[in-house]
Amino acid sequence: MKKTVDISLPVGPVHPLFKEPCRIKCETRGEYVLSAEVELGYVKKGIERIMRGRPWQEVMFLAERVCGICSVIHNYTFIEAVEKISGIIPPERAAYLRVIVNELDRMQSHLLANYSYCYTIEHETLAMYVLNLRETVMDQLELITGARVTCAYIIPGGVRWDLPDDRAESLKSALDHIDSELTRFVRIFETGPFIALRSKGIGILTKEAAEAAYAVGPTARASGISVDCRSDHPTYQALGFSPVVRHEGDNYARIMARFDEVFQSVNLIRSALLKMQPGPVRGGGVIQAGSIQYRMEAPRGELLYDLVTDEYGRILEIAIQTPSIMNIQVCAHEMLTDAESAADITSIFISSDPCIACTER
Amino acid sequence: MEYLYEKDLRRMKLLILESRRHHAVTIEIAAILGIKPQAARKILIEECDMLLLENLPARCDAARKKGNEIEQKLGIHMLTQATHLISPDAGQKAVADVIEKIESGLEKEIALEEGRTGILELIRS
Amino acid sequence: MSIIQKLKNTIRSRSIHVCYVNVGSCNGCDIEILACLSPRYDIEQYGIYVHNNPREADVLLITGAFSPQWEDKLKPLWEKIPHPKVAVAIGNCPISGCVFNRPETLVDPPVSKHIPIAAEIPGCPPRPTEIISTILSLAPLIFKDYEEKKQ
Amino acid sequence: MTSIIWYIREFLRPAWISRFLTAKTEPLVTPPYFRDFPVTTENECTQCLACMMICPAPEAIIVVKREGVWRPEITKGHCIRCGLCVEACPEDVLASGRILATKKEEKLLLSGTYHISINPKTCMGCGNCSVVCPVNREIDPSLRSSGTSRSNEVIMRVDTGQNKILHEEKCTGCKTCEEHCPNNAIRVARVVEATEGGKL
Repeated sequence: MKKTVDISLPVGPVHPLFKEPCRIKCETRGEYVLSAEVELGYVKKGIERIMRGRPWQEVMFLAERVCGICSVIHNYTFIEAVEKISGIIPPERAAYLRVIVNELDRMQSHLLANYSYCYTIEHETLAMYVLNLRETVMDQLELITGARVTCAYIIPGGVRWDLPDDRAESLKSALDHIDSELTRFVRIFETGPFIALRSKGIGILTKEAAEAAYAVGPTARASGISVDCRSDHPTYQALGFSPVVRHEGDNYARIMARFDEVFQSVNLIRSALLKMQPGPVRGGGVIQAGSIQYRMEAPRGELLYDLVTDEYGRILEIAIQTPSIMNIQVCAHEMLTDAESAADITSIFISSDPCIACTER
Repeated sequence: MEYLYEKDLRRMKLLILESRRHHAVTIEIAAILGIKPQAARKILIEECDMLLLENLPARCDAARKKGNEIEQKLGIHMLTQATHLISPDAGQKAVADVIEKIESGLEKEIALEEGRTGILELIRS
Repeated sequence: MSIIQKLKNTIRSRSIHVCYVNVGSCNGCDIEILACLSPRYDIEQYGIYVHNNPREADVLLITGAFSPQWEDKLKPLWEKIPHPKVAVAIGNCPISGCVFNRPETLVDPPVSKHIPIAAEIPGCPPRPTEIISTILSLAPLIFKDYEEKKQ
Repeated sequence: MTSIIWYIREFLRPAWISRFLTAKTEPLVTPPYFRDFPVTTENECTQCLACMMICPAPEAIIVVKREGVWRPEITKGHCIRCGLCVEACPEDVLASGRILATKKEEKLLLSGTYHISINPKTCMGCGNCSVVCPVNREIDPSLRSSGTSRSNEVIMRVDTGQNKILHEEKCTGCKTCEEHCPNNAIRVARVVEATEGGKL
């Protein structure tokens, strides 16, 4: 009898389908994946080390550059954490503006993740549709904040500037456009037979494994765990938020959960625009000493900032726990194990929306 | 197994463990095993891959509250589920041993201490 | 100049293969390069193809400050690109290290210490329009009359 | 057959051929509201160093004297285009995108106070910070040539092997000292408050 040779299959660090460098080492028998290991360290910048001893104006920008894709939420979480320490309450209009910018950022991040997935399973048409729709969101983000990616819109005590009515109107019409277009794309995704072949029943993550590895965000919500830090946030509670949960736990569920969350974000922005009353957007206030652990929901899941400040508002100690850490770990150690084909390695990996820059900081 | 482009990852793993939350977890695991934090760090660097090390605080958060009193005192779920230092079967066996010793009349503290030594042997072997 | 050279110049200016490598960026520049692919900016209408295989590329786009893992990897990657080749630094990180270039950092900018950089696009991150216009203006200049320059 | 002829005729139209060969998306434009690198306006710089104080990127902005006038200079490749310097400048010397117009309209203000702290364990009294401090050099011009100061009016001065803070309130928060300290012993805390509508 011919002996089956076990092959160790490395993918990366530079791979056509990855936006970022990382190295997946898969132990395979034929096409069947026995186990996988991810090697990191390609984008380790030591952000937490740099942040120590710096005032908020510098740490705010460093926090934003933990991850370029979900930059707004890092800014948002850091600022709300230091605000909680010093007891600063932002004006109501500023709170709603923060939600609007954050949800726009979530939309572009989810659309980018779904673009990557569609591109990975070689459905390039849908991928380009989704990527072009993302540009509409980016335009709105630029219109409100003045920059496409690293917006630096949220500062302690409020936001940088107001959203005048003409820009709000343009935002509303863009939301209508996104709503109608995305409904079409989601129908393409749902009914595509080849998409179903590459997505349904592949890369299954069970609820138990997700709980043990502390999976978060759309990855966990697609496996039937209803966790979303937004339901604890007062502004989101005022907007009537409830998380999107699916139960299949495969690639398809994760992508659909993200599409559903984009629709949810559209509705959240609409209701925030309705509820917003004219008023000030900056309340002032200085950062004081204290320590806090603050959690918020990033596009990829729960984001934790654990920080200590001194009496002049400098950051003494900081630890950032980003959602990608948990999601990539559960992806590499649970989903990739027992993948039927080597071609599914990349699609499973991309479906968990990995962000290596977040993971390593 | 030998890989091409393979590098010594120990320095990078140490950089991961330097972080504030990782430092707290290392001390906690050291306390569970009854050894110095430096020794615990060495065990973690040798046994875990980079991704597991990054995810250590979150996994420990999930595992910390699990299990009954004996399991919590031994930190079995921290060692099996969170860090994969010992296999789940070996962990259950260690717990069963300790419970047996307590039932056979040994004092609880001493039994726990013996269990801890047994687990450390298991990890080091 | 021979007629073949002229033909080569014309073809080269309409067919630029691009490979990008992230040597420790925050992803911000990477997604701006990705946005260039979208039908809005449509980088392919100018004949620029993103390949991500260094052996097929003419232009290497570098994002990110230089992280320690790349010390032994970037140079071989650069050597794998066939001539004529050119490297473009995208964003502040490969130029100066951006906000990461502080005491206690792990990165080692600028990237020009390790491989020759032909052009720099400042910005954190640069807009897709800036990236496209730089590649478009740079590539024909570099690749023009390559064979004659070599002699 | 007729359809083939129709197709050939359709594709031989000059308009179709020219569109086929020159298909391009709309020209690439940068919108006017984009926060680009700050540019200087007509207004006169008073060398308050507020821009250097707020700037989060190392070596991105520096206020220098050129041909007898102080001007802020932006270094491309270091500037991250955050626009905070435009907001912080009290004299509206800098402009970027529509930040300056918004700032005037909504009366946005970033104002700060500064605190210098020196770690006595790591400070070795080299005096780099006292020499490079722009305010020190303004107060005591002899620093430029001799490198030592006798004046009691300076912000800080090396005294008996340790750097001593004399006048913390004169600090403008430019953090030049931080960048030049070989041991990272000196830290400038900038307590910045963001306000709106001109009230503090």
